[in-house]
Amino acid sequence: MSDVSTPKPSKQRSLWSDAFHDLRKRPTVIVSVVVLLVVFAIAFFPSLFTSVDYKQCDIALTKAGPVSGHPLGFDEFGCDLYSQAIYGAGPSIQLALMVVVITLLVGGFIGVLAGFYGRWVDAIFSRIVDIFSSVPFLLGSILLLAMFRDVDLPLISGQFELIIPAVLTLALFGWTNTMRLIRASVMEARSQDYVHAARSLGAADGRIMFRHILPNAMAPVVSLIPLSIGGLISAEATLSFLGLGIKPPSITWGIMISNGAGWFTGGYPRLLIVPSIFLIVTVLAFVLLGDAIRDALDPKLR
Amino acid sequence: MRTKRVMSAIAVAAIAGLVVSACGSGGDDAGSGSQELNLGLGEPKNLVPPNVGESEGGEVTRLVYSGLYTYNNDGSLKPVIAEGQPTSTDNKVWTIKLKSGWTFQNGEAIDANTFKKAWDYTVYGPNANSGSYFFNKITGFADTQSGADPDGDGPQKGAEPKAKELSGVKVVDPTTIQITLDTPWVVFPALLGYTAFYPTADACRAQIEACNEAPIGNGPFKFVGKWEHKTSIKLEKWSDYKGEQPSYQKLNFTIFTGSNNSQWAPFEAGSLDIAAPTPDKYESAKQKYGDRMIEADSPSTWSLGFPSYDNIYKDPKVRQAFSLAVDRQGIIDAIFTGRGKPLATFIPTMIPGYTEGTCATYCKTDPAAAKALLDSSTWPKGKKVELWINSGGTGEKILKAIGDQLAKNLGVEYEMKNIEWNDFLQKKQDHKLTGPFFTGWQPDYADSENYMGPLYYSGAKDGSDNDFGYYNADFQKLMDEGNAAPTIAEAHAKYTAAEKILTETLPVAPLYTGRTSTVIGDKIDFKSVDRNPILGGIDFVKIKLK
Amino acid sequence: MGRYVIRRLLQAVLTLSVVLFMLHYLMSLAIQINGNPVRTFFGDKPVSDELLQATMEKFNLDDPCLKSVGDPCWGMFTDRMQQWSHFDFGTDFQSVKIGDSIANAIPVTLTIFAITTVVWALFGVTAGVLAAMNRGRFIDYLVRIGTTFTLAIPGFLMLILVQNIFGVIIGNWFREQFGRESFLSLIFQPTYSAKAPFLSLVIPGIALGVFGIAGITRLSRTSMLENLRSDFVRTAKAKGLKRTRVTIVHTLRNSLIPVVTVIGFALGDALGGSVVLEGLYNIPGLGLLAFNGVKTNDTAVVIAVVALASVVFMVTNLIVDLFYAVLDPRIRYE
Amino acid sequence: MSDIALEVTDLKKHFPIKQGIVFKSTVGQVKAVDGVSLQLRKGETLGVVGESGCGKSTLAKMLVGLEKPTGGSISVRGEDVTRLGKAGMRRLRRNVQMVFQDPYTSLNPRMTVGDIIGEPFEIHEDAVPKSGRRRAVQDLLDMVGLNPDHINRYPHQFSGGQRQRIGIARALALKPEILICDEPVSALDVSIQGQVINLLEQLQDDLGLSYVFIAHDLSVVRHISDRVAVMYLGRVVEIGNEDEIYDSPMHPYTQALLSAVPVPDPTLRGHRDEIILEGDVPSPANPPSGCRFRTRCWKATDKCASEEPLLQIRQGAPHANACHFAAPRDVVHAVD
Amino acid sequence: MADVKFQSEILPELDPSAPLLDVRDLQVEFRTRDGIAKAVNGANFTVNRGETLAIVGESGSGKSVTSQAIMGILETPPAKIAGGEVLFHGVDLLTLSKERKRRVRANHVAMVFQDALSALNPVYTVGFQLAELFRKHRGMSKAEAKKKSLELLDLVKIPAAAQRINEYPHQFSGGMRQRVMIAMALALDPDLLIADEPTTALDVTVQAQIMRLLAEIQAERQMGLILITHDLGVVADVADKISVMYAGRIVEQAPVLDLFGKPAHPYTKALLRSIPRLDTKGQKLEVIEGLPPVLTNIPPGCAFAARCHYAQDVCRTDIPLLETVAADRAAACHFSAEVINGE
Repeated sequence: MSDVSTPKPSKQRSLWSDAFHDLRKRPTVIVSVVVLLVVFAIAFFPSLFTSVDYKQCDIALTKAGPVSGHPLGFDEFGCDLYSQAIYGAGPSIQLALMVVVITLLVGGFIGVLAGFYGRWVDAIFSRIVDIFSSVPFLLGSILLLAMFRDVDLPLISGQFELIIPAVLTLALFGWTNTMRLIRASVMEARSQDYVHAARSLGAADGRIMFRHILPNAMAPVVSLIPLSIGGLISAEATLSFLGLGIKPPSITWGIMISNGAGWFTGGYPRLLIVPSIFLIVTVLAFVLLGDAIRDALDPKLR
Repeated sequence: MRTKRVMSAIAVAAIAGLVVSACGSGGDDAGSGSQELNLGLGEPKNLVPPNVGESEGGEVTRLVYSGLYTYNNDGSLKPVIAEGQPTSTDNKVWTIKLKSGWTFQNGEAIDANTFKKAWDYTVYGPNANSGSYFFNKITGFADTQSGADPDGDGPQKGAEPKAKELSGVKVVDPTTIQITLDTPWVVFPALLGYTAFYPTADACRAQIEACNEAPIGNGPFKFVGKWEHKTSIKLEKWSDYKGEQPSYQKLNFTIFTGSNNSQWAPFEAGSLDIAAPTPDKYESAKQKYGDRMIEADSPSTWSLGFPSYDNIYKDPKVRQAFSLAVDRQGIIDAIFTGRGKPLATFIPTMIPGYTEGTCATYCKTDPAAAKALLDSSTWPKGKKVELWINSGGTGEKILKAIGDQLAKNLGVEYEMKNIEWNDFLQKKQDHKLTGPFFTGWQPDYADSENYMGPLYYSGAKDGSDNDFGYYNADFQKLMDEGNAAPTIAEAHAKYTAAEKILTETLPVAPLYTGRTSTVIGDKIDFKSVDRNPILGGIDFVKIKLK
Repeated sequence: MGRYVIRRLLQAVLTLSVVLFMLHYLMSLAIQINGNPVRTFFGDKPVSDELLQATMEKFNLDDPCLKSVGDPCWGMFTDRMQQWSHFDFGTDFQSVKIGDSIANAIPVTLTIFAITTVVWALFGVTAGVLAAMNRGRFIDYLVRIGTTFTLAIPGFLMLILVQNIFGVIIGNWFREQFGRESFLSLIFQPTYSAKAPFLSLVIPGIALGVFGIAGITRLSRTSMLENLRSDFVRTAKAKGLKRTRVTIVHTLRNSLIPVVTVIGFALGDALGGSVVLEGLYNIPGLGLLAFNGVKTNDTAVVIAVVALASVVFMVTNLIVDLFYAVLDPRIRYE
Repeated sequence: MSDIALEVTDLKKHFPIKQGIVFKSTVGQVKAVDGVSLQLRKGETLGVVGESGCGKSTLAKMLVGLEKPTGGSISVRGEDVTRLGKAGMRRLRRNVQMVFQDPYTSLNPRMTVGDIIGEPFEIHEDAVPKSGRRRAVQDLLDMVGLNPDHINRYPHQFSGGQRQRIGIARALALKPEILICDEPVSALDVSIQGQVINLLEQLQDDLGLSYVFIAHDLSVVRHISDRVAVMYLGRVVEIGNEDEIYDSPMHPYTQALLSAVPVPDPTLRGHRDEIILEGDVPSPANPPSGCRFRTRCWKATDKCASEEPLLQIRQGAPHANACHFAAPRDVVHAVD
Repeated sequence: MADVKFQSEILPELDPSAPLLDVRDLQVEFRTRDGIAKAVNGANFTVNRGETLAIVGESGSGKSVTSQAIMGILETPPAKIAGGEVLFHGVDLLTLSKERKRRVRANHVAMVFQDALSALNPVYTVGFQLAELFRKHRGMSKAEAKKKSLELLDLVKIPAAAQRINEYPHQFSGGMRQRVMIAMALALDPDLLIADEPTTALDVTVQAQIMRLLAEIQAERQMGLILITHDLGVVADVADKISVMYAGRIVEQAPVLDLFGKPAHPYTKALLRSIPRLDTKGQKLEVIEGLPPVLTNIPPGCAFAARCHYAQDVCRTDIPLLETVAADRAAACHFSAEVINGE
């Protein structure tokens, strides 16, 4: 609006580096990044944080309070609550990251195609999106997982076998959001002059889509990544809570909450509170980071 | 031909339900002083006696219908419509005398013919009644069943049943029924208290579906309105009832279908009069309501089943080692806050035929012995144990606890295989479970035979017709002898000998019997509460409101 | 506009048919892979083949296609659609008419949604507007912190906490203090109570509302901020209009346009959330119906409820779009 | 005809208006460009002026192949490029390049200046060998008056005028003969406009380029053009040499247009022939019959409604116009 | 200067003999991410009744901010009026209470914005937005207000006004929308009209229509008109006097003929030479090299020094003040005498 609000060109920094500079200064960002670094470290190198094997449970110690070496005491099965909480981070985080990557790739690719070509390509994909979005996400996930999570998938084994069904389900219902977002920003970017310029130079569709449109259409999605990781961690916990996620003896925060929920008013609030705090703090950190990135990338929303 | 019987527990509800609430939940109405008893209930599957197969339906059916007999607290038969105990000279032909003057709530009279018609209806193959197998030892049962379907599920149908009536049931006169069995069986009367033998009115069978929604009973209570599915069932006192009348007017069941057992919270909120605390609420409940809590062992048993058909688990040493590795009391303490009893037998205490300590050798915790046994067995080192369970419910927790202990005491890794109930049943039946599985048994009738014959007896020598792939010739022989014994006492002696064989060979590792703790709301006269250990529930008819 | 509605409805019918078929296919596949759910009726009991067969026939699950994995079971699908065209939705495994179950469940779920929508509209929008009006001040920070926390606490965890804290701890205290029939005791219930169907839904409804409120609040705020900066608000100020009029007439109405659309979508999410909510609170609504249907593989119920959910979702969105046109005269649907 | 760089004959672009519930059918046409014929000689600048909606931008897009014409032909060096497939388009693109209006949106903000200017080389790999590309880009930067060391900077690090220079450098990368400049200076501040105009003129001199210069600012067009075409509702209504058009416009629309342009000279106030047109430009979806300008023309008669005036050289005029009643009228200079 | 409103219930203290608008040393700052931007850095000018003042400048020169500061519609924050007075007939508008400031708007001072499409509320009919003024300021009934609105639309020559009054802004063409804007500004018969780039978004033929309309109405009502534009051609056509702004300062102020004839500031001079003219054939354009300074970091001394041919060392250290250089005209240049006298 006002003349001055357009900063003078020569001093302007790039969108990303500007955002980065902006982010560096915020205390919430610093705190959440530190939290997330710790959480990621926990998720990928849990053994750094506890020497106790989370699978080593002694039923005789059920719900026992903290003792030396077991700072948070024991859960219902006599497993060390602290090491359970530490090892519970991995599957949730890995799942969230995998789902985000898949939805970004699939949703992004389809979104670019639909937004770029418009017409029937768009019509078809938009109908497909309609189909997915008209089945409530949680209901759909429950439906799929309840029916198929026990089905042995070929070619996948080990740790991933546990999370793959949930990953696929969440991705199946998650890509539509990314697709819609990307599609909208591609449609916006498509009519920009720099796209016309590339086209008038004779650039092929692929080049225009992936070199010109996609990088510019990513901004709104990028700020959503932390938010959706947070959301996926919640979603995974919800599924675990409903008994549809990862199976014991593997552990996730959702399973811990599910097991602990009943004890909250039953004399052992610790069993619910501990995993809840881990979960909430992690999601909170993602949410705060996502908010900050969005603010930094789109200052007018501040 | 499979000889296995009942397990009335159905899916999720059963595993959670038995342990947690068994049959009884109630509470008192909000102090309005009204003559109402408010109870919670899971959604029943069916309310027509021939087709009632699970505890929820049984609970309602027992209130709305009355049969020939019910059970005393010691498991013996208590005549209701019948006059005295069934009599037989050869344990093959049984005679039952009836009281006269009983009617259905629609006025239809009840006599020997009523029972015959009801039973004929029950067993007739095309009617697909789940209670029909109770009759399978009665002469002529096979003729009432449809022939095999020539093309499986294809369009062709199996042959029509040869007979519409059960030839083994005879109406001698309006107050006398005579039942003939294929072979002598001294335990047979124990079946007669079961809901499958309850009578149904002609009007009910004529419109069986309507009767399911609004039963025409003959019991102490009658339906008010219809069965409001998944919402409520409302009963009121039937004042023309010939038996023991309730002292209050109305009994309301609120039906709970939630994903967790949510009856405790409403009990605390005062909308239910009787409820069982969920395990996690048990300790606080005990503190708060200790003097109004009824704790009792339930007749259902829970075990870790072994796939004896599997090469790895064929070796009894493996099974023995696993059994010795499990700390039964620990599990009970942790998961049921102590409400349960470790099983050191195959038969629970309150069941006729129980003998103490039959499984003292292997039904205990002895990690050192377990490890030694496993090491000396054919167990392949490094093998991961797959533990199978149907998903949902408390069973998953128990199995995890078992897994934890196998890991701790035997040093084996384990993996949970939680699968859908239908898949689990199918795989179990098809011998496709590749590791130990959680299995429970709720008796159909109060006799030790019921805990063994239906489960481990095998017609085929490889055990392929029971879930465990278990076959033991000595066991088979002893069971046969027990069935043919002339007196109950002799039969039980044989059964106990058979049980001893099971405790050595362990087709399953007995784990525990459930223990219910039921809290009685303060609007109920606590002294009037009578809990029947055989039926596993509180006699609601006897309850008196303050 | 009429043309647009017709086109949208046609699209909706197409989408719905695909959704229905996908559901049907998934459910069939589940049976093909996991085994016939009818088997579970008998638990561990031995079932004679004829009994099983008779039961499967009773529930229309006897089609041989259910034995070959991957078979789309076209016949079953067309049969079901034919039934549906006569408004016959079949029966569930309890032989209850699904139409009746749904009819019973709808008012309950609608009550929850009504409470939820009121929460969104009343608290979400108001908070967003207030935050925007007081940008950078205390109330703005309060609202932003509040929304951040509601975003960070997973819905199911919030429901558990609400149930335990409000329903049990606080509720018990009220019951001790004021008696069980008191108004507060009825509101602070840990589960649905058929005796106080509306009152006992208030807290769950609010809890479900808290679920999605962050989005609504934040959107109201940004949309309000955007419009406050817009040229036409500047014009309105230049016209010497009072601040309240500038805010309400010239900013709020424009700002509500995107919020309305989001409420449409959010209701779709809430339907998912109601699955957890209704399970926890034992509320006999659509979510519980669907959840139990899924758990027991009750194909007919699942397809009917999810189809209903899709229809509601699509119709809601159509109405929202039309309402959008009413709110924003620039939108003209061809 | 060898001095013709670009020839456009009866070029048309009609955008269909579609309607329908399931299957859409065309119910009308927006005739954005409706029969335009132009010639661009080598080394000259052809100005195209008109108000918004007259079709000048669509024309520009067709000239560089961004829109496919509905009818007519575009020939470059005597070759009709609209009939050619991909190869033809590639050739067209080597020869005809575009400078865009908005220097803020026409440069990809995520690419460095080097990448932007070098992109043509990546697309047309035979233009410059890989090893020479960086050098070539730096030469281009130098040519448009930017510091060649800024090759790794991003567009936002430059001012509007500098960005427009980047856009010009990109357009020149493939050494085209023809530049289509679509409002190249209208987004710039007045003090910057001159810099860019001077650059374009200098490049024309140095490289022998031909320009199609599209603008709504008639003063700028006069300044830079050798010949000028005036467009109204998808048609050219008058075309001629710069001084012919400005000093003795024949078509009433041209006259009105010129008279409306304010001249930065207060001494002329009240001394110019002012024509104020009534009403708005009609919709191109439903243009008036006959002469399209007749609805706003003070000279219009029935003939104008029934008979479409062709663009031709008429009596009393040295250049082509499309008016039945063409007559010269000097609206630019002071008339006392 | 006929028809002066000597009484105003809103501003009873106004002094009819004082100039219509007298802006003194107006300073406006903006809080930005890069620091404080001095958008207006001491603006001084007066406008009398019936007079047209043009404020000319490039983007970022502070001309729009000045107009919004006068109207009192700056977003504060981020903007802040750091100093100065805006005297309307001697009453400082900046010190009035919020409520009185509000009532001054539209009643005494009105504004026409550049982009009518975004300046009109898209969700209300044109009639509603017009009538609102009468209903809220004059307390008229709906019917009365509608009647007055129709009259206004007729006044700004909107054909078929009776039908179009119920249409929405997006259904109008650009020119018609701008007429609606003007009608809205004129509704309450203000004494001063500020037109901020009123024709920039329009085609030339439409621009001519609008400028003529504005001129007619101004002449008829004897309003003061502040015309904000970057287009020197438009200025030459309608302005009585001109203020040239550069980097937040007024660098030159002069009657229109003087300014075009003999500019007193190098910037004005360069600007005039850098624009192509319709009536002359092209020779090479003179250009102003370099860029305007960044407002958050204005160099010491004269802001134009870096681009100025006349610049000496003094220009880089001392800020030239706006000083009278001849009758009725002022310039802010250390060398204005040299500039005004040619090369």
